[in-house]
Amino acid sequence: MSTKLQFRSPSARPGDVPDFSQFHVSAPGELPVPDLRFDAVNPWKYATGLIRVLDSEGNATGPWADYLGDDGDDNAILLGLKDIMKMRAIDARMQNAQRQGKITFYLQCTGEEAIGSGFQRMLSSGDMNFPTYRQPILLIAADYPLQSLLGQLYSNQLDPLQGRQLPTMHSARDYGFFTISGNLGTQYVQSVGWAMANALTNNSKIAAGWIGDGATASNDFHSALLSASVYKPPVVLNIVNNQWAISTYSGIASGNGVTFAARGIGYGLPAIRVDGNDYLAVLAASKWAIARARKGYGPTIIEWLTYRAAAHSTSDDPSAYRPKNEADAWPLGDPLDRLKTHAIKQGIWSKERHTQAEAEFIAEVKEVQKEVEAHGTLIDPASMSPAGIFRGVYEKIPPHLNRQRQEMGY
Amino acid sequence: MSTKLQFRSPSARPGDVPDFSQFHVSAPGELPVPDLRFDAVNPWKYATGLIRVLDSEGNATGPWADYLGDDGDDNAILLGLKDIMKMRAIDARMQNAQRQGKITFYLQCTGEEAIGSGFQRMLSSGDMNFPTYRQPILLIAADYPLQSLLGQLYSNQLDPLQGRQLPTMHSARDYGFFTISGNLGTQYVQSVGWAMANALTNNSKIAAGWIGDGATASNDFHSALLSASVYKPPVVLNIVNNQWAISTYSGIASGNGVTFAARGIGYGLPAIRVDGNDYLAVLAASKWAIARARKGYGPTIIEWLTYRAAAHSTSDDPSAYRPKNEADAWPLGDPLDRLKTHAIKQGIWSKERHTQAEAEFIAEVKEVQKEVEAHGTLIDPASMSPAGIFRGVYEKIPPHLNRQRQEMGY
Amino acid sequence: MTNMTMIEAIRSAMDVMLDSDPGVVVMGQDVGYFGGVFRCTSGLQEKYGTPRVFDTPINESAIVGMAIGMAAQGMKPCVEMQFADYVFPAFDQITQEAARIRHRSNGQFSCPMVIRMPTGGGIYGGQTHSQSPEALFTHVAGLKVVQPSTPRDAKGLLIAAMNDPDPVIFLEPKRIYNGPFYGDHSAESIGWGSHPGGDVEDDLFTIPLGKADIRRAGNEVTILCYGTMVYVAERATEKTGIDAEIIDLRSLLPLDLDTITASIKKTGRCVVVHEATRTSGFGAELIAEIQEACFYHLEAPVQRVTGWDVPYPHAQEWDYFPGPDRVSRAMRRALEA
Amino acid sequence: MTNMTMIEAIRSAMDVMLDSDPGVVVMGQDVGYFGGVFRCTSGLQEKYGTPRVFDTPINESAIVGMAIGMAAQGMKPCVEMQFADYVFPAFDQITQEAARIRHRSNGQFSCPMVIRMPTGGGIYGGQTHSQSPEALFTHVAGLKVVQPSTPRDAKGLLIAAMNDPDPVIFLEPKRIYNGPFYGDHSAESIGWGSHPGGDVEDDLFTIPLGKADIRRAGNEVTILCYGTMVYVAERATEKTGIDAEIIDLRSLLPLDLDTITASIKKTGRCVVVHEATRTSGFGAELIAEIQEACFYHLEAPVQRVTGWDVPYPHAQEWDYFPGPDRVSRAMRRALEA
Ligand SMILES: Cc1ncc(C[n+]2csc(CCOP(=O)(O)OP(=O)(O)O)c2C)c(N)n1
Ligand SMILES: Cc1ncc(C[n+]2csc(CCOP(=O)(O)OP(=O)(O)O)c2C)c(N)n1
Ligand SMILES: [Mg+2]
Ligand SMILES: [Mg+2]
Repeated sequence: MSTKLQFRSPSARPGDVPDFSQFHVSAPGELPVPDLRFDAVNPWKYATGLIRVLDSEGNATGPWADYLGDDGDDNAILLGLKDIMKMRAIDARMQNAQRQGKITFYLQCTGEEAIGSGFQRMLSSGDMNFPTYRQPILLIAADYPLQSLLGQLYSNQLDPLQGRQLPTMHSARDYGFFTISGNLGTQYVQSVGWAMANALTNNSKIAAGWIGDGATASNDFHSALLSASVYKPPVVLNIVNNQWAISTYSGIASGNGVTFAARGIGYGLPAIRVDGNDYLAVLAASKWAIARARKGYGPTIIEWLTYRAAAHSTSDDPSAYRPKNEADAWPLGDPLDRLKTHAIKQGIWSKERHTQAEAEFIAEVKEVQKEVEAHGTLIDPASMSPAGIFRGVYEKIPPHLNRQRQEMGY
Repeated sequence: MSTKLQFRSPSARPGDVPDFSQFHVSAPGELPVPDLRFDAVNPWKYATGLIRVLDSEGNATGPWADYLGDDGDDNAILLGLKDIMKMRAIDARMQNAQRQGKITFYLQCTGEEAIGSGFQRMLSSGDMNFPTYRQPILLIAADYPLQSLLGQLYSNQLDPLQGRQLPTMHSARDYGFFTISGNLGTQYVQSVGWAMANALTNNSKIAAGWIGDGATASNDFHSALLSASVYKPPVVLNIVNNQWAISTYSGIASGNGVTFAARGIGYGLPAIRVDGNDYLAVLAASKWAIARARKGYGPTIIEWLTYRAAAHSTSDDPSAYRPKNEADAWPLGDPLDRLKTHAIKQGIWSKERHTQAEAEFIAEVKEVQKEVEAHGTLIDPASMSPAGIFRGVYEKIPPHLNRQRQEMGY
Repeated sequence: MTNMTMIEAIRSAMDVMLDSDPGVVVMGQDVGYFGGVFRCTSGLQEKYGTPRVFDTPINESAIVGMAIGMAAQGMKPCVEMQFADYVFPAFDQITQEAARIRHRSNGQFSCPMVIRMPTGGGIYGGQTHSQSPEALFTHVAGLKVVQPSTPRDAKGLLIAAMNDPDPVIFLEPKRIYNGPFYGDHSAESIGWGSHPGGDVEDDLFTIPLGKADIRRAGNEVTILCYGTMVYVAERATEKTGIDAEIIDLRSLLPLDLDTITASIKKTGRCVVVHEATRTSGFGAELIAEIQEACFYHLEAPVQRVTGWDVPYPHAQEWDYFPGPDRVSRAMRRALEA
Repeated sequence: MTNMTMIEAIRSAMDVMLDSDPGVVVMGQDVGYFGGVFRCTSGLQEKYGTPRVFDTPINESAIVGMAIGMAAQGMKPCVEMQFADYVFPAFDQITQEAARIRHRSNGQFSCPMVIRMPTGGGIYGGQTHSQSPEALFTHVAGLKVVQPSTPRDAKGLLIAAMNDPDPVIFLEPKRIYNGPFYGDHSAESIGWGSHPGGDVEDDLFTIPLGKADIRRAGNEVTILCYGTMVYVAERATEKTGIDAEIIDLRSLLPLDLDTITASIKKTGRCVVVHEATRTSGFGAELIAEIQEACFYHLEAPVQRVTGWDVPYPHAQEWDYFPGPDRVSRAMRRALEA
């Protein structure tokens, strides 16, 4: 018998019928809530199972629902609806603004909103996220001013980063949002270092790292898990598995690995796998992992199962590499639809209220967008001092940068 | 409750009593020989258990002994004794030569010899090892000429590498030994690429990567396991866990991970853990993993349990960081003693024959050493053309290197 | 002859090499089924099959590490870094391994591989899609470093690089992938159709590494540049009306010092232009060689026009970008002196 | 005042900083219980406890990545790379992250950290224990790059680096850890005891980054050097009897250009010396700045004495090492011209 390389490919390509038949969707309650120490539980079960709360009818059931308790009350549900709807309004308007040439670049997170929203709602002030560009909803759920958010997208005077970074590469220390790099993976291990500082200075704060399925392939993913395993700092390491990395399906990053969560096992790190489109499961799992970190039981790996319903970015056209209707076939559905159904069942929401809310959020974003655009767009840019680019490279401008500024003529 | 970092430390430091009480030594036969496809077996069991053949009395028993069959016959045993004894003679003489200032640097592999010897004996010609500096015995078991081996250590005209590399950083393509770098980890993923080329060109050869317990922390370790998991090339990825990385005990590299083999599980790679001081277990496990690769079933991770009985190198003094007699307390004993006991039990060896053989090997090495030293030592170096250093940087010497050679004045 | 964009020319180079040499494999992120985010490998997997052209995980270090193993056995991997900004995770494998395997093994093993990467800014890519790291690679003995400025050069140089016995860093100026760029982003973009450099032989041909190209003969000042900056220099020359000799280096390592010195001994003045940050950029190396080789011919200090020593800005990238005005000023300084 | 080796001085710097600033942590491979393979951190874990001084896994990228996270929150990590040759796995974290966090976050976060690494050869370390990567870091906006040449400078500069608000690459010339080295390996080694540079203040003091040190005033030629090469230059000056002004740069980025230009305007001649390979080495940057600032004062081409463009050889390291003879020849060339 001869040796042949394995070249992995997704279950469906353009023209094929979307196929998730290999994807096992467990019922809520299949996995009990383990003790925070996570001792004596079978790691394999949690790293390969799927934690869920909402059943197909939109009822909250099972041990994780019980564990969530009041943190999943009506108010929490409404906050979730608000975050997600607001995010979708922003995505819609900004995608459009980019198409109109008003901003250089944009990137939507459609279909993944429940994860960042629910996780952020369980954090405390002073905790720090190390997000990817796909998690702006962390800022929404932290009530970051829309004006700053849009200002950064428009790279004008309202941009807290003075146009230095790409749109969507936000930084908001006061809102627990670390400066995004753009280099994949690098910040995952930094979140571990930040958490180490939390423990060393005993400030009772925690850190959260974020990475995509594709970027789990990066060396920094290993660096982060290794460091977390060696020093056990208060960090939650989130893996957002949205099935795609630009045109590359998650199987190229997982290889023959069963799940991404399972990577944690080899490092002796508790790892759980969660339905990321189930807002209540997100709240419950986040509550558990954050409590573990806060109480000093150490790191947790969470693989969030979701689906990147939108294109990778405004530079991408997914129809070239996956079936058009694959999102509809995604077994875990849409997080907003599912939360909406649950809210209506709870009697705190209605179709009408929903439609009305959608309009309200679009209006709110439009409003802010108008203000922000008044300060400049790509078509009609705000003037910025050329010499400004020499600021902030170092705390004090060194002689050679001053010479260059003079040479520049400003 | 507050968050405290974990700072891992070994069970014993200088002055303490060596303590391996946490180390579970399974009996031969605890783990059956799985089908080469490794389907449907519990990966956890093999990644955390310990494959052994020789029992405490030196008898070969259990399923791995049966699987080994004739490959563990009298001749194989005598070859193992020969390799290890020859290696020890070389280590003794070269350690000494360094102390006498005849060579710049040396590094012993005492206590770990069974692994490289047994593994190499199961390879076929054309297979390629990507070794660490700790595996010169791969060359011994491949019958590499002693003159070339010592020539490299003496960096004189007999050095196949013309003195370009540190002693112990050998390169011997015709003997299946890839050029050693000195940067830890880097070559582990290269072995995967080499194996991919084997598969792509269908040449029925395989590759073997080598890495130490400490270097499993390197990013390249992850790169290698990931790549092996994605493309499934014919490669055996060896982890030599000799408990120490210079002064750093293996717990700093493992973190909370139970074993190093367990890292493979998250990548969906078959991973086994083997008594590396049990020559017959080495032969059997090597035979199995190499057959898997050769037959096209893909990569195998092997964690070899052993103990670095010698100092890290001639620059190191272990008494500063571990108990003096820790090696004697090591539960898996000494590979040569154990093989010797077995050979004597088999009636093919005796104490007298052993003592005589030791003397023969020392004599053989001394002999070659004399020839080699005639070509120059560090004290009395052989002259080499200064301009020689410009050769081999590129296939053809480019203009700027010719200019520099002229500037040099030769 | 076909008129091609630089993307098509690069694809064509890999195409003819895949076709003529079974040892060639093409690998990288999104390069397989999809054909690369810049489409440089579009259609190649379909034509040559997955084992020849395939997707890799997002791990630049693993990509280069695997390629080194393949190359050491005699294959000719041509790997893509999605952006030059993302080559740094592979920096160890490239500088400590690929560059040294031939030397440290005394020729038992070698590393015939090409690492392609889109480089340079001017596309509003911000600090992580705009960098020009060429100088870093030129400091590493054992590497070769190349950057084309036309589709024809891109194909000829890439084929030469893929056939080279040693590792080659192949930098692709993404700003001119689809047409020359003269430094004015408000001007409407033009394609390669009208440019002679867009006419490319259809089959296999090579342009030797280490040979510069005199893009414009002139007598008043020598401009040394490569990639996008060649067009910026051309525009500055038009603007100033100065009779400049514009030399496209094409190959930074090895460097065509003969062509450079011949020109400067003629003009006595020199302007060095690159988009990378200034300090320890490749311009410094050029100046060091020039002042040694042409000291007594230089009538004025060699002028450096480069990116400023700051991270590549997003909104203000045109304040960073070394455009025709800055080059013009430098040319005048070189002449005034 | 105590006479210290450079190792003791570096240890003393970390000691006083650990003592005076609770935010300081020291981490790296073998630096904890054992005290480092060069003993630079010996005794510090015992004195300050494991949470302040600890061992790390063998992953340079993880070490720097963790340190960045700590620094961003306001701690002051001082990390050790066991050898400069092993910094490359961390190159991405250093150049793309540490160097840019202040800028890209508009000051919301910063990265006050020091990355120490033994550099240079002359210890028969071969290609993986001898490299001098300083030039690579000087090309990166946002970093500072320092190299001391005496125990006193080592302590003063390291404390300044640890108190600096931005990331500093701190290169330690290992060949002179235990005493000055004048370039003749057959001469018996001397310690720091007899050298004024070995007398070091016991408590906290700083030497500002960005200031060069004129080690010898002279009028005939300016020698720019740093680290071990300072002593090679001194020996060459003795040998030739040429009245050289020897400038120890100490800080490469930021660079003390004023001191350099003042000297060259006086001498009119210059020799640049470094152990790193030549092409795109830091000597190139020095020459580029000099020829711009001192063009009309230069009477001869600036001479470059550097390591050759080859991997650092093991057996033949003295054929690679830029010794007093090569520097002497360059000084004469500079004067003859
Ligand atoms: C080190 C590095 N390599 C490559 C890229 C180019 N790149 C940007 S996004 C992306 C895909 C990331 O996929 P994933 O991690 O799954 O995140 P997602 O976009 O799905 O949220 C790639 C390859 C990068 N930004 N950084
Ligand atoms: C990238 C890199 N970092 C650090 C070193 C320095 N170093 C050389 S050997 C060693 C310990 C390696 O331990 P291990 O991997 O267990 O192998 P062993 O020496 O035990 O065989 C270290 C840290 C190196 N060679 N390369
Ligand atoms: Mg993804
Ligand atoms: Mg070890």
